[in-house]
Amino acid sequence: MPEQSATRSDNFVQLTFLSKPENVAFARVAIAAFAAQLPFTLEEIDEIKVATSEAVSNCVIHGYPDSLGIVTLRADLVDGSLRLEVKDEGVGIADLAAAKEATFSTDPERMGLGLVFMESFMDEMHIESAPGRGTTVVMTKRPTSSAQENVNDRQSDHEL
Amino acid sequence: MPEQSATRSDNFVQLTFLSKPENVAFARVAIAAFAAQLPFTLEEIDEIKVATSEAVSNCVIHGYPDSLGIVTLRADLVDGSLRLEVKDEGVGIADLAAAKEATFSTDPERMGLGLVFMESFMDEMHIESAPGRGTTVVMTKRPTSSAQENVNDRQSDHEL
Amino acid sequence: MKLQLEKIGRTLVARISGELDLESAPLFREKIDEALLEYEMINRLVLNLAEVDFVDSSGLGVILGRYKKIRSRMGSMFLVNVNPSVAKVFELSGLFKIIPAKDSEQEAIQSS
Amino acid sequence: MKLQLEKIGRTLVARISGELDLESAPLFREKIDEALLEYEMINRLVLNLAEVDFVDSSGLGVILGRYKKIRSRMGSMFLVNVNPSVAKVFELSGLFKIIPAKDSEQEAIQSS
Ligand SMILES: Nc1ncnc2c1ncn2[C@@H]1O[C@H](COP(=O)(O)OP(=O)(O)O)[C@@H](O)[C@H]1O
Ligand SMILES: Nc1ncnc2c1ncn2[C@@H]1O[C@H](COP(=O)(O)OP(=O)(O)O)[C@@H](O)[C@H]1O
Repeated sequence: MPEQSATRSDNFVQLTFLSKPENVAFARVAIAAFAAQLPFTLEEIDEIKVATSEAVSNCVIHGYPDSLGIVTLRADLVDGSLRLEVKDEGVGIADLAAAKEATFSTDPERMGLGLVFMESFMDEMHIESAPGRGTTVVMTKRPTSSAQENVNDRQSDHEL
Repeated sequence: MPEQSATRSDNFVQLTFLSKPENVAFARVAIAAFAAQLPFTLEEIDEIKVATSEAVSNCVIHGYPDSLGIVTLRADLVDGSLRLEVKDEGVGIADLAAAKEATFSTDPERMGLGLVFMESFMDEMHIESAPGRGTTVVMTKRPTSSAQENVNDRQSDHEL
Repeated sequence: MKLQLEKIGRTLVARISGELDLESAPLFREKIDEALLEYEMINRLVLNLAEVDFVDSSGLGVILGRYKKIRSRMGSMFLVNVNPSVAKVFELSGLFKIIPAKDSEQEAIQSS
Repeated sequence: MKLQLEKIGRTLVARISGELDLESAPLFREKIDEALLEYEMINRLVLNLAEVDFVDSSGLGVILGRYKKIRSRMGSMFLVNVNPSVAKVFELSGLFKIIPAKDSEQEAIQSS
Protein backbone atom coordinates (compact mmCIF):
# COMPACT_ATOMS: atom_id res chain seq x y z
CA MET A 1 0.00 0.00 0.00
CA PRO A 2 1.25 3.45 -0.97
CA GLU A 3 2.43 5.86 1.65
CA GLN A 4 1.09 9.35 1.35
CA SER A 5 3.52 12.06 2.20
CA ALA A 6 2.94 15.75 1.38
CA THR A 7 1.65 15.73 -2.21
CA ARG A 8 3.25 12.71 -3.62
CA SER A 9 1.65 11.05 -6.63
CA ASP A 10 0.67 7.50 -5.77
CA ASN A 11 0.00 6.61 -9.33
CA PHE A 12 -0.07 8.32 -12.67
CA VAL A 13 -0.79 7.75 -16.32
CA GLN A 14 0.07 9.94 -19.26
CA LEU A 15 -1.70 9.93 -22.61
CA THR A 16 -0.15 11.47 -25.70
CA PHE A 17 -2.25 11.58 -28.85
CA LEU A 18 -3.06 13.42 -32.08
CA SER A 19 -5.53 16.30 -31.93
CA LYS A 20 -8.25 14.43 -33.81
CA PRO A 21 -11.94 14.65 -32.81
CA GLU A 22 -12.13 10.86 -32.65
CA ASN A 23 -9.56 10.81 -29.84
CA VAL A 24 -11.76 12.83 -27.50
CA ALA A 25 -13.84 9.75 -26.63
CA PHE A 26 -10.68 7.70 -26.13
CA ALA A 27 -9.32 10.30 -23.71
CA ARG A 28 -12.40 10.57 -21.52
CA VAL A 29 -12.92 6.79 -21.38
CA ALA A 30 -9.27 6.24 -20.46
CA ILE A 31 -9.36 8.88 -17.73
CA ALA A 32 -12.63 7.49 -16.37
CA ALA A 33 -11.02 4.03 -16.16
CA PHE A 34 -8.03 5.48 -14.30
CA ALA A 35 -10.17 7.65 -11.99
CA ALA A 36 -12.10 4.52 -10.95
CA GLN A 37 -9.10 3.73 -8.71
CA LEU A 38 -10.43 6.38 -6.33
CA PRO A 39 -13.83 5.97 -4.61
CA PHE A 40 -15.68 8.31 -6.99
CA THR A 41 -19.41 7.81 -7.44
CA LEU A 42 -20.73 7.06 -10.93
CA GLU A 43 -22.04 10.61 -11.07
CA GLU A 44 -18.60 12.00 -10.25
CA ILE A 45 -17.06 9.81 -12.93
CA ASP A 46 -19.56 11.30 -15.40
CA GLU A 47 -18.47 14.78 -14.35
CA ILE A 48 -14.80 13.88 -14.84
CA LYS A 49 -15.67 12.59 -18.32
CA VAL A 50 -17.32 15.87 -19.25
CA ALA A 51 -14.40 17.95 -17.91
CA THR A 52 -11.88 15.78 -19.78
CA SER A 53 -13.94 15.94 -22.95
CA GLU A 54 -14.09 19.76 -22.77
CA ALA A 55 -10.39 20.22 -22.13
CA VAL A 56 -9.33 17.84 -24.89
CA SER A 57 -11.91 19.25 -27.34
CA ASN A 58 -10.48 22.71 -26.74
CA CYS A 59 -6.98 21.53 -27.67
CA VAL A 60 -8.37 19.96 -30.84
CA ILE A 61 -10.55 22.88 -31.99
CA HIS A 62 -8.88 25.96 -30.56
CA GLY A 63 -5.31 24.88 -29.83
CA TYR A 64 -4.67 23.42 -33.27
CA PRO A 65 -7.30 25.08 -35.48
CA ASP A 66 -5.65 24.43 -38.84
CA SER A 67 -3.36 21.48 -38.29
CA LEU A 68 -2.85 18.32 -36.31
CA GLY A 69 -0.84 18.63 -33.12
CA ILE A 70 -0.03 16.62 -30.03
CA VAL A 71 -2.25 16.66 -26.95
CA THR A 72 -0.78 15.49 -23.65
CA LEU A 73 -3.01 14.42 -20.80
CA ARG A 74 -1.52 13.47 -17.48
CA ALA A 75 -3.56 12.08 -14.61
CA ASP A 76 -2.16 11.72 -11.08
CA LEU A 77 -3.61 10.31 -7.91
CA VAL A 78 -2.37 12.73 -5.27
CA ASP A 79 -3.36 12.26 -1.64
CA GLY A 80 -6.64 10.67 -2.59
CA SER A 81 -7.50 13.28 -5.22
CA LEU A 82 -7.45 13.12 -8.98
CA ARG A 83 -5.28 15.71 -10.73
CA LEU A 84 -5.61 16.18 -14.48
CA GLU A 85 -3.28 18.20 -16.66
CA VAL A 86 -4.29 18.74 -20.29
CA LYS A 87 -1.74 20.41 -22.54
CA ASP A 88 -1.38 21.51 -26.13
CA GLU A 89 1.44 23.36 -27.84
CA GLY A 90 -0.91 25.22 -30.13
CA VAL A 91 -1.89 28.82 -30.73
CA GLY A 92 -2.54 29.75 -27.11
CA ILE A 93 -5.05 32.26 -25.73
CA ALA A 94 -4.50 35.99 -26.12
CA ASP A 95 -7.12 37.16 -23.61
CA LEU A 96 -7.50 34.64 -20.80
CA ALA A 97 -9.96 36.76 -18.82
CA ALA A 98 -12.32 36.92 -21.79
CA ALA A 99 -11.93 33.21 -22.51
CA LYS A 100 -13.02 32.37 -18.97
CA GLU A 101 -16.30 34.24 -19.23
CA ALA A 102 -19.35 32.04 -19.52
CA THR A 103 -20.74 31.91 -23.08
CA PHE A 104 -17.61 33.57 -24.50
CA SER A 105 -16.32 31.76 -27.53
CA THR A 106 -14.10 32.79 -30.41
CA ASP A 107 -16.18 30.37 -32.49
CA PRO A 108 -19.71 31.64 -33.25
CA GLU A 109 -20.98 28.06 -33.56
CA ARG A 110 -19.87 27.12 -30.05
CA MET A 111 -21.46 27.82 -26.69
CA GLY A 112 -18.50 29.03 -24.67
CA LEU A 113 -19.34 26.58 -21.89
CA GLY A 114 -16.23 24.39 -21.92
CA LEU A 115 -14.32 26.26 -19.24
CA VAL A 116 -17.54 26.71 -17.25
CA PHE A 117 -18.14 22.96 -17.22
CA MET A 118 -14.54 22.27 -16.20
CA GLU A 119 -14.93 24.67 -13.29
CA SER A 120 -18.33 23.34 -12.25
CA PHE A 121 -17.54 19.65 -12.48
CA MET A 122 -14.09 19.69 -10.93
CA ASP A 123 -13.07 21.09 -7.53
CA GLU A 124 -10.30 23.27 -8.90
CA MET A 125 -9.43 24.47 -12.38
CA HIS A 126 -6.48 26.57 -13.51
CA ILE A 127 -5.64 27.56 -17.04
CA GLU A 128 -2.35 28.93 -18.28
CA SER A 129 -1.61 29.99 -21.79
CA ALA A 130 1.08 31.68 -23.84
CA PRO A 131 0.04 32.97 -27.26
CA GLY A 132 1.92 31.05 -29.94
CA ARG A 133 3.15 28.48 -27.44
CA GLY A 134 0.15 26.65 -26.13
CA THR A 135 -2.29 26.12 -23.31
CA THR A 136 -2.30 24.00 -20.16
CA VAL A 137 -5.34 23.27 -18.01
CA VAL A 138 -4.92 21.74 -14.54
CA MET A 139 -7.96 20.38 -12.73
CA THR A 140 -8.39 18.46 -9.49
CA LYS A 141 -11.28 16.55 -8.00
CA ARG A 142 -11.64 14.70 -4.71
CA PRO A 143 -14.22 11.98 -4.12
CA THR A 144 -16.93 13.42 -1.87
CA SER A 145 -18.02 10.11 -0.42
CA SER A 146 -15.93 8.42 2.23
CA ALA A 147 -13.68 5.69 0.93
CA GLN A 148 -15.59 3.16 3.05
CA GLU A 149 -18.81 3.49 1.12
CA ASN A 150 -17.33 2.86 -2.28
CA VAL A 151 -14.66 0.25 -2.03
CA ASN A 152 -17.00 -2.55 -3.07
CA ASP A 153 -14.79 -3.13 -6.08
CA ARG A 154 -11.99 -4.02 -3.74
CA GLN A 155 -13.93 -5.63 -0.97
CA SER A 156 -15.89 -8.82 -0.91
CA ASP A 157 -19.26 -9.42 0.66
CA HIS A 158 -17.92 -12.23 2.70
CA GLU A 159 -21.25 -13.82 3.57
CA LEU A 160 -20.70 -17.09 5.29
CA MET B 1 6.77 11.37 -33.66
CA PRO B 2 8.07 8.39 -35.55
CA GLU B 3 7.26 8.59 -39.25
CA GLN B 4 5.99 5.51 -40.90
CA SER B 5 6.15 5.94 -44.64
CA ALA B 6 4.95 2.84 -46.52
CA THR B 7 2.68 1.90 -43.61
CA ARG B 8 1.52 5.31 -42.54
CA SER B 9 -0.26 5.75 -39.23
CA ASP B 10 -3.61 7.48 -39.56
CA ASN B 11 -3.93 8.00 -35.86
CA PHE B 12 -2.07 7.05 -32.74
CA VAL B 13 -2.20 7.28 -28.98
CA GLN B 14 0.54 6.58 -26.50
CA LEU B 15 0.04 5.66 -22.86
CA THR B 16 2.82 5.92 -20.32
CA PHE B 17 2.15 4.66 -16.81
CA LEU B 18 3.55 3.06 -13.68
CA SER B 19 3.88 -0.73 -13.54
CA LYS B 20 1.09 -1.15 -10.97
CA PRO B 21 -1.47 -3.96 -11.18
CA GLU B 22 -4.29 -1.43 -10.96
CA ASN B 23 -3.17 0.16 -14.24
CA VAL B 24 -3.74 -3.03 -16.22
CA ALA B 25 -7.51 -2.38 -16.37
CA PHE B 26 -6.88 1.24 -17.32
CA ALA B 27 -4.65 0.14 -20.20
CA ARG B 28 -7.04 -2.39 -21.70
CA VAL B 29 -10.07 -0.09 -21.40
CA ALA B 30 -8.16 2.78 -23.02
CA ILE B 31 -6.94 0.60 -25.89
CA ALA B 32 -10.43 -0.83 -26.41
CA ALA B 33 -11.80 2.73 -26.65
CA PHE B 34 -9.15 3.63 -29.21
CA ALA B 35 -9.58 0.39 -31.19
CA ALA B 36 -13.30 1.18 -31.53
CA GLN B 37 -12.28 3.64 -34.26
CA LEU B 38 -11.84 0.62 -36.55
CA PRO B 39 -14.80 -1.63 -37.46
CA PHE B 40 -13.93 -4.36 -34.96
CA THR B 41 -16.73 -6.58 -33.69
CA LEU B 42 -17.41 -6.65 -29.95
CA GLU B 43 -15.80 -10.09 -29.85
CA GLU B 44 -12.65 -8.74 -31.49
CA ILE B 45 -12.57 -5.87 -29.01
CA ASP B 46 -12.71 -8.46 -26.20
CA GLU B 47 -9.74 -10.25 -27.77
CA ILE B 48 -7.78 -7.00 -27.99
CA LYS B 49 -8.54 -6.40 -24.31
CA VAL B 50 -7.15 -9.79 -23.33
CA ALA B 51 -4.00 -9.34 -25.45
CA THR B 52 -3.41 -5.87 -23.97
CA SER B 53 -4.01 -7.16 -20.47
CA GLU B 54 -1.49 -9.98 -20.93
CA ALA B 55 1.21 -7.77 -22.40
CA VAL B 56 0.86 -5.10 -19.72
CA SER B 57 0.60 -7.68 -16.91
CA ASN B 58 3.88 -9.19 -18.11
CA CYS B 59 5.63 -5.81 -17.84
CA VAL B 60 4.25 -5.40 -14.32
CA ILE B 61 5.07 -8.89 -12.99
CA HIS B 62 8.05 -10.02 -15.01
CA GLY B 63 9.58 -6.82 -16.40
CA TYR B 64 9.72 -5.05 -13.05
CA PRO B 65 9.55 -7.87 -10.49
CA ASP B 66 10.95 -5.95 -7.52
CA SER B 67 10.32 -2.31 -8.26
CA LEU B 68 8.03 0.11 -10.03
CA GLY B 69 8.94 1.03 -13.58
CA ILE B 70 7.43 2.74 -16.59
CA VAL B 71 5.29 0.88 -19.10
CA THR B 72 4.78 2.45 -22.53
CA LEU B 73 1.92 1.40 -24.74
CA ARG B 74 1.56 2.83 -28.20
CA ALA B 75 -1.41 2.13 -30.45
CA ASP B 76 -1.46 3.04 -34.15
CA LEU B 77 -4.12 2.75 -36.79
CA VAL B 78 -2.12 1.67 -39.83
CA ASP B 79 -3.87 1.04 -43.13
CA GLY B 80 -7.03 -0.09 -41.38
CA SER B 81 -5.24 -2.32 -38.86
CA LEU B 82 -4.52 -1.83 -35.17
CA ARG B 83 -0.85 -1.99 -34.18
CA LEU B 84 0.03 -2.23 -30.49
CA GLU B 85 3.50 -1.83 -29.03
CA VAL B 86 3.96 -2.60 -25.34
CA LYS B 87 7.33 -1.81 -23.85
CA ASP B 88 9.11 -2.02 -20.52
CA GLU B 89 12.70 -1.20 -19.62
CA GLY B 90 12.89 -3.94 -17.07
CA VAL B 91 14.86 -7.14 -16.60
CA GLY B 92 14.30 -8.59 -20.07
CA ILE B 93 14.06 -12.24 -21.08
CA ALA B 94 17.13 -14.47 -21.17
CA ASP B 95 15.62 -17.36 -23.14
CA LEU B 96 13.00 -16.08 -25.57
CA ALA B 97 12.39 -19.48 -27.15
CA ALA B 98 11.52 -20.99 -23.78
CA ALA B 99 9.35 -18.02 -22.84
CA LYS B 100 7.26 -18.50 -25.97
CA GLU B 101 6.39 -22.10 -25.18
CA ALA B 102 2.84 -22.65 -24.05
CA THR B 103 2.53 -23.20 -20.28
CA PHE B 104 6.13 -22.08 -19.72
CA SER B 105 6.40 -19.61 -16.88
CA THR B 106 9.24 -18.55 -14.65
CA ASP B 107 6.58 -18.09 -11.95
CA PRO B 108 5.22 -21.38 -10.58
CA GLU B 109 1.93 -19.70 -9.69
CA ARG B 110 1.28 -18.58 -13.27
CA MET B 111 -0.03 -20.50 -16.26
CA GLY B 112 2.40 -19.45 -18.97
CA LEU B 113 -0.47 -18.55 -21.28
CA GLY B 114 0.10 -14.81 -21.72
CA LEU B 115 2.15 -15.05 -24.90
CA VAL B 116 -0.15 -17.81 -26.20
CA PHE B 117 -3.19 -15.57 -25.76
CA MET B 118 -1.44 -12.66 -27.46
CA GLU B 119 -0.63 -14.89 -30.43
CA SER B 120 -4.11 -16.41 -30.60
CA PHE B 121 -6.10 -13.24 -30.21
CA MET B 122 -4.05 -10.97 -32.46
CA ASP B 123 -3.10 -11.55 -36.11
CA GLU B 124 0.61 -11.04 -35.56
CA MET B 125 2.79 -10.96 -32.48
CA HIS B 126 6.51 -10.31 -32.18
CA ILE B 127 8.53 -10.09 -29.00
CA GLU B 128 11.98 -8.64 -28.61
CA SER B 129 13.97 -8.56 -25.45
CA ALA B 130 17.42 -7.72 -24.18
CA PRO B 131 18.35 -9.04 -20.73
CA GLY B 132 18.85 -6.13 -18.38
CA ARG B 133 17.38 -3.66 -20.83
CA GLY B 134 13.77 -4.58 -21.31
CA THR B 135 11.14 -6.17 -23.49
CA THR B 136 8.97 -4.96 -26.36
CA VAL B 137 5.94 -6.75 -27.74
CA VAL B 138 4.41 -5.69 -31.06
CA MET B 139 1.00 -7.00 -32.06
CA THR B 140 -1.32 -6.24 -34.97
CA LYS B 141 -4.95 -7.03 -35.64
CA ARG B 142 -7.17 -6.28 -38.61
CA PRO B 143 -10.96 -6.20 -38.40
CA THR B 144 -12.29 -9.31 -40.14
CA SER B 145 -15.65 -7.88 -41.03
CA SER B 146 -15.98 -5.45 -43.90
CA ALA B 147 -16.07 -1.83 -42.83
CA GLN B 148 -19.63 -1.59 -44.17
CA GLU B 149 -21.13 -3.91 -41.59
CA ASN B 150 -19.80 -2.15 -38.56
CA VAL B 151 -19.85 1.56 -39.13
CA ASN B 152 -23.20 1.99 -37.45
CA ASP B 153 -21.52 4.21 -34.92
CA ARG B 154 -20.69 6.57 -37.74
CA GLN B 155 -23.73 6.13 -39.86
CA SER B 156 -27.33 7.05 -39.24
CA ASP B 157 -30.39 4.98 -39.97
CA HIS B 158 -31.87 7.74 -41.99
CA GLU B 159 -35.43 6.46 -42.01
CA LEU B 160 -37.67 9.05 -43.50
CA MET C 1 -23.58 8.05 -32.15
CA LYS C 2 -26.47 6.49 -33.99
CA LEU C 3 -29.40 8.46 -35.29
CA GLN C 4 -32.84 7.34 -36.37
CA LEU C 5 -35.17 9.89 -37.95
CA GLU C 6 -38.92 9.60 -38.33
CA LYS C 7 -41.32 12.11 -39.85
CA ILE C 8 -44.76 12.12 -38.23
CA GLY C 9 -46.93 14.72 -39.90
CA ARG C 10 -45.12 18.03 -39.53
CA THR C 11 -42.95 16.68 -36.70
CA LEU C 12 -39.44 15.28 -37.09
CA VAL C 13 -38.53 12.81 -34.33
CA ALA C 14 -34.81 12.14 -33.91
CA ARG C 15 -33.92 9.12 -31.79
CA ILE C 16 -30.28 9.36 -30.85
CA SER C 17 -28.11 6.76 -29.17
CA GLY C 18 -24.53 6.80 -27.97
CA GLU C 19 -22.43 9.88 -27.38
CA LEU C 20 -22.91 13.43 -28.60
CA ASP C 21 -19.53 15.14 -28.65
CA LEU C 22 -17.03 16.90 -30.90
CA GLU C 23 -16.70 13.87 -33.14
CA SER C 24 -20.36 12.99 -33.58
CA ALA C 25 -21.85 16.50 -33.50
CA PRO C 26 -21.17 17.26 -37.20
CA LEU C 27 -22.98 14.11 -38.37
CA PHE C 28 -25.94 14.92 -36.14
CA ARG C 29 -26.12 18.46 -37.53
CA GLU C 30 -25.83 17.24 -41.09
CA LYS C 31 -28.57 14.62 -40.86
CA ILE C 32 -31.07 16.89 -39.11
CA ASP C 33 -30.37 19.80 -41.46
CA GLU C 34 -30.74 17.52 -44.48
CA ALA C 35 -34.17 16.43 -43.28
CA LEU C 36 -35.24 19.99 -42.50
CA LEU C 37 -34.16 21.05 -45.97
CA GLU C 38 -35.99 18.16 -47.62
CA TYR C 39 -39.24 18.70 -45.73
CA GLU C 40 -39.95 22.37 -45.57
CA MET C 41 -43.24 21.89 -43.77
CA ILE C 42 -41.62 20.38 -40.67
CA ASN C 43 -42.22 22.74 -37.78
CA ARG C 44 -41.59 20.57 -34.75
CA LEU C 45 -38.38 18.83 -33.78
CA VAL C 46 -38.42 16.17 -31.04
CA LEU C 47 -35.10 14.81 -29.78
CA ASN C 48 -35.45 11.49 -28.00
CA LEU C 49 -32.31 11.16 -25.87
CA ALA C 50 -33.24 7.92 -24.07
CA GLU C 51 -30.21 6.09 -25.41
CA VAL C 52 -27.73 8.95 -25.10
CA ASP C 53 -25.18 8.35 -22.38
CA PHE C 54 -22.83 11.28 -22.92
CA VAL C 55 -23.24 14.90 -23.97
CA ASP C 56 -20.72 17.71 -23.62
CA SER C 57 -20.73 21.35 -24.74
CA SER C 58 -20.05 20.36 -28.36
CA GLY C 59 -23.20 18.21 -28.24
CA LEU C 60 -25.22 20.98 -26.59
CA GLY C 61 -23.95 23.35 -29.27
CA VAL C 62 -25.44 21.37 -32.18
CA ILE C 63 -28.70 20.91 -30.27
CA LEU C 64 -28.95 24.66 -29.69
CA GLY C 65 -28.08 25.21 -33.36
CA ARG C 66 -30.99 22.99 -34.46
CA TYR C 67 -33.27 24.90 -32.08
CA LYS C 68 -32.32 28.19 -33.73
CA LYS C 69 -32.97 26.67 -37.13
CA ILE C 70 -36.45 25.40 -36.30
CA ARG C 71 -37.30 28.69 -34.58
CA SER C 72 -36.31 30.57 -37.72
CA ARG C 73 -39.22 28.82 -39.44
CA MET C 74 -41.48 29.54 -36.47
CA GLY C 75 -41.33 25.93 -35.27
CA SER C 76 -40.80 24.45 -31.82
CA MET C 77 -38.47 21.89 -30.31
CA PHE C 78 -38.68 19.42 -27.40
CA LEU C 79 -36.38 17.06 -25.56
CA VAL C 80 -37.63 13.64 -24.50
CA ASN C 81 -36.21 11.07 -22.06
CA VAL C 82 -33.11 12.98 -20.98
CA ASN C 83 -31.44 10.49 -18.69
CA PRO C 84 -29.90 11.52 -15.36
CA SER C 85 -26.28 11.10 -16.45
CA VAL C 86 -26.68 13.83 -19.08
CA ALA C 87 -29.36 15.99 -17.42
CA LYS C 88 -26.71 17.93 -15.52
CA VAL C 89 -25.10 19.52 -18.58
CA PHE C 90 -28.55 20.53 -19.87
CA GLU C 91 -29.34 22.16 -16.55
CA LEU C 92 -26.01 23.93 -16.13
CA SER C 93 -26.11 25.27 -19.68
CA GLY C 94 -29.60 26.67 -19.26
CA LEU C 95 -30.77 24.71 -22.30
CA PHE C 96 -33.68 23.22 -20.35
CA LYS C 97 -35.06 26.75 -20.00
CA ILE C 98 -34.98 27.28 -23.75
CA ILE C 99 -35.94 23.83 -25.02
CA PRO C 100 -38.67 22.18 -22.91
CA ALA C 101 -38.28 18.57 -21.80
CA LYS C 102 -41.26 16.22 -22.13
CA ASP C 103 -41.91 12.79 -20.68
CA SER C 104 -42.67 11.00 -23.93
CA GLU C 105 -42.54 11.47 -27.69
CA GLN C 106 -46.36 11.46 -27.71
CA GLU C 107 -46.52 14.30 -25.25
CA ALA C 108 -43.94 16.30 -27.19
CA ILE C 109 -45.79 15.76 -30.47
CA GLN C 110 -49.01 16.99 -28.91
CA SER C 111 -47.66 20.11 -27.22
CA SER C 112 -47.59 23.41 -28.94
CA MET D 1 -14.15 -7.50 -8.77
CA LYS D 2 -16.80 -8.25 -6.22
CA LEU D 3 -17.15 -11.57 -4.49
CA GLN D 4 -20.03 -13.08 -2.58
CA LEU D 5 -19.50 -16.37 -0.78
CA GLU D 6 -22.18 -18.76 0.43
CA LYS D 7 -21.73 -22.08 2.20
CA ILE D 8 -24.40 -24.64 1.36
CA GLY D 9 -23.69 -27.87 3.20
CA ARG D 10 -20.22 -28.96 2.16
CA THR D 11 -20.30 -26.73 -0.93
CA LEU D 12 -18.82 -23.25 -1.18
CA VAL D 13 -20.53 -21.12 -3.84
CA ALA D 14 -18.55 -18.07 -4.98
CA ARG D 15 -20.51 -15.51 -6.99
CA ILE D 16 -18.07 -13.21 -8.70
CA SER D 17 -18.77 -10.01 -10.58
CA GLY D 18 -16.57 -7.63 -12.52
CA GLU D 19 -13.10 -8.40 -13.80
CA LEU D 20 -10.69 -11.13 -12.83
CA ASP D 21 -7.19 -9.97 -13.66
CA LEU D 22 -3.76 -9.28 -12.16
CA GLU D 23 -5.18 -6.71 -9.78
CA SER D 24 -8.20 -8.61 -8.50
CA ALA D 25 -6.77 -12.15 -8.56
CA PRO D 26 -4.98 -11.87 -5.18
CA LEU D 27 -8.17 -10.80 -3.37
CA PHE D 28 -10.10 -13.64 -4.98
CA ARG D 29 -7.45 -16.15 -3.89
CA GLU D 30 -7.33 -14.76 -0.38
CA LYS D 31 -11.08 -14.85 0.21
CA ILE D 32 -11.56 -18.36 -1.16
CA ASP D 33 -8.56 -19.72 0.73
CA GLU D 34 -9.76 -18.09 3.94
CA ALA D 35 -13.11 -19.83 3.60
CA LEU D 36 -11.50 -23.17 2.77
CA LEU D 37 -9.29 -22.84 5.81
CA GLU D 38 -12.19 -21.92 8.06
CA TYR D 39 -14.42 -24.76 6.90
CA GLU D 40 -12.37 -27.86 6.53
CA MET D 41 -15.35 -29.98 5.55
CA ILE D 42 -15.95 -28.06 2.32
CA ASN D 43 -15.33 -30.41 -0.58
CA ARG D 44 -17.08 -28.72 -3.47
CA LEU D 45 -16.32 -25.32 -4.94
CA VAL D 46 -18.79 -23.71 -7.35
CA LEU D 47 -17.78 -20.53 -9.18
CA ASN D 48 -20.71 -18.59 -10.56
CA LEU D 49 -19.25 -16.36 -13.27
CA ALA D 50 -22.54 -14.87 -14.55
CA GLU D 51 -21.46 -11.32 -13.73
CA VAL D 52 -17.84 -11.65 -14.81
CA ASP D 53 -17.11 -9.68 -17.96
CA PHE D 54 -13.35 -10.05 -18.19
CA VAL D 55 -10.88 -12.83 -17.39
CA ASP D 56 -7.27 -13.08 -18.52
CA SER D 57 -4.50 -15.58 -17.75
CA SER D 58 -3.94 -14.08 -14.29
CA GLY D 59 -7.62 -14.77 -13.54
CA LEU D 60 -7.42 -18.29 -14.95
CA GLY D 61 -4.32 -18.84 -12.83
CA VAL D 62 -6.09 -18.23 -9.51
CA ILE D 63 -9.03 -20.34 -10.63
CA LEU D 64 -6.70 -23.24 -11.45
CA GLY D 65 -4.93 -22.68 -8.13
CA ARG D 66 -8.22 -23.05 -6.25
CA TYR D 67 -8.96 -26.21 -8.23
CA LYS D 68 -5.66 -27.73 -7.12
CA LYS D 69 -6.43 -26.78 -3.54
CA ILE D 70 -9.87 -28.41 -3.47
CA ARG D 71 -8.49 -31.48 -5.27
CA SER D 72 -5.84 -31.84 -2.59
CA ARG D 73 -8.67 -32.47 -0.14
CA MET D 74 -10.35 -34.84 -2.62
CA GLY D 75 -13.02 -32.29 -3.49
CA SER D 76 -14.45 -31.17 -6.82
CA MET D 77 -14.99 -27.86 -8.59
CA PHE D 78 -17.49 -26.54 -11.13
CA LEU D 79 -17.96 -23.42 -13.23
CA VAL D 80 -21.44 -21.96 -13.69
CA ASN D 81 -22.77 -19.36 -16.15
CA VAL D 82 -19.57 -18.63 -18.03
CA ASN D 83 -20.69 -15.92 -20.40
CA PRO D 84 -19.62 -15.85 -24.06
CA SER D 85 -17.21 -12.93 -23.73
CA VAL D 86 -15.01 -14.91 -21.33
CA ALA D 87 -15.67 -18.47 -22.58
CA LYS D 88 -12.92 -18.14 -25.16
CA VAL D 89 -10.07 -17.89 -22.67
CA PHE D 90 -11.42 -20.89 -20.76
CA GLU D 91 -11.52 -22.90 -23.97
CA LEU D 92 -8.11 -21.86 -25.23
CA SER D 93 -6.49 -22.55 -21.88
CA GLY D 94 -7.96 -26.04 -21.68
CA LEU D 95 -9.48 -25.20 -18.29
CA PHE D 96 -12.93 -26.36 -19.42
CA LYS D 97 -11.46 -29.84 -19.77
CA ILE D 98 -10.24 -29.82 -16.19
CA ILE D 99 -13.04 -27.94 -14.45
CA PRO D 100 -16.50 -28.88 -15.77
CA ALA D 101 -19.00 -26.15 -16.61
CA LYS D 102 -22.61 -26.55 -15.44
CA ASP D 103 -25.76 -24.69 -16.40
CA SER D 104 -26.84 -23.68 -12.91
CA GLU D 105 -25.62 -23.57 -9.32
CA GLN D 106 -28.22 -26.21 -8.49
CA GLU D 107 -26.87 -28.58 -11.10
CA ALA D 108 -23.30 -28.01 -9.92
CA ILE D 109 -24.24 -28.61 -6.30
CA GLN D 110 -25.92 -31.89 -7.21
CA SER D 111 -23.16 -33.29 -9.43
CA SER D 112 -20.44 -35.43 -8.07
N1 LIG E 1 -6.58 24.92 -25.66
C1 LIG E 1 -6.96 26.13 -26.15
N2 LIG E 1 -6.21 26.75 -27.09
C2 LIG E 1 -6.56 27.96 -27.59
N3 LIG E 1 -7.67 28.63 -27.19
C3 LIG E 1 -8.46 28.07 -26.25
C4 LIG E 1 -8.14 26.81 -25.68
N4 LIG E 1 -9.10 26.51 -24.78
C5 LIG E 1 -9.95 27.53 -24.78
N5 LIG E 1 -9.57 28.50 -25.66
C6 LIG E 1 -10.26 29.79 -25.94
O1 LIG E 1 -11.17 30.04 -24.90
C7 LIG E 1 -12.48 30.20 -25.42
C8 LIG E 1 -13.51 29.68 -24.44
O2 LIG E 1 -13.35 28.28 -24.29
P1 LIG E 1 -14.57 27.38 -23.82
O3 LIG E 1 -15.14 27.97 -22.57
O4 LIG E 1 -14.11 25.98 -23.74
O5 LIG E 1 -15.68 27.56 -24.95
P2 LIG E 1 -15.78 27.02 -26.45
O6 LIG E 1 -14.91 25.83 -26.64
O7 LIG E 1 -17.23 26.70 -26.63
O8 LIG E 1 -15.36 28.17 -27.34
C9 LIG E 1 -12.47 29.49 -26.75
O9 LIG E 1 -13.46 29.98 -27.64
C10 LIG E 1 -11.06 29.77 -27.24
O10 LIG E 1 -10.96 31.02 -27.83
N1 LIG F 1 7.86 -8.14 -20.15
C1 LIG F 1 8.55 -9.21 -19.73
N2 LIG F 1 9.70 -9.04 -19.02
C2 LIG F 1 10.41 -10.10 -18.58
N3 LIG F 1 10.03 -11.37 -18.78
C3 LIG F 1 8.92 -11.62 -19.48
C4 LIG F 1 8.11 -10.56 -19.98
N4 LIG F 1 7.05 -11.10 -20.66
C5 LIG F 1 7.21 -12.43 -20.55
N5 LIG F 1 8.31 -12.76 -19.85
C6 LIG F 1 8.81 -14.13 -19.56
O1 LIG F 1 8.14 -15.05 -20.39
C7 LIG F 1 7.47 -16.03 -19.61
C8 LIG F 1 6.19 -16.45 -20.30
O2 LIG F 1 5.29 -15.36 -20.35
P1 LIG F 1 3.73 -15.63 -20.47
O3 LIG F 1 3.48 -16.55 -21.61
O4 LIG F 1 3.04 -14.31 -20.53
O5 LIG F 1 3.32 -16.42 -19.16
P2 LIG F 1 3.21 -15.99 -17.61
O6 LIG F 1 3.02 -14.51 -17.51
O7 LIG F 1 2.06 -16.76 -17.12
O8 LIG F 1 4.50 -16.41 -16.95
C9 LIG F 1 7.25 -15.39 -18.25
O9 LIG F 1 7.11 -16.35 -17.23
C10 LIG F 1 8.52 -14.55 -18.12
O10 LIG F 1 9.59 -15.33 -17.67
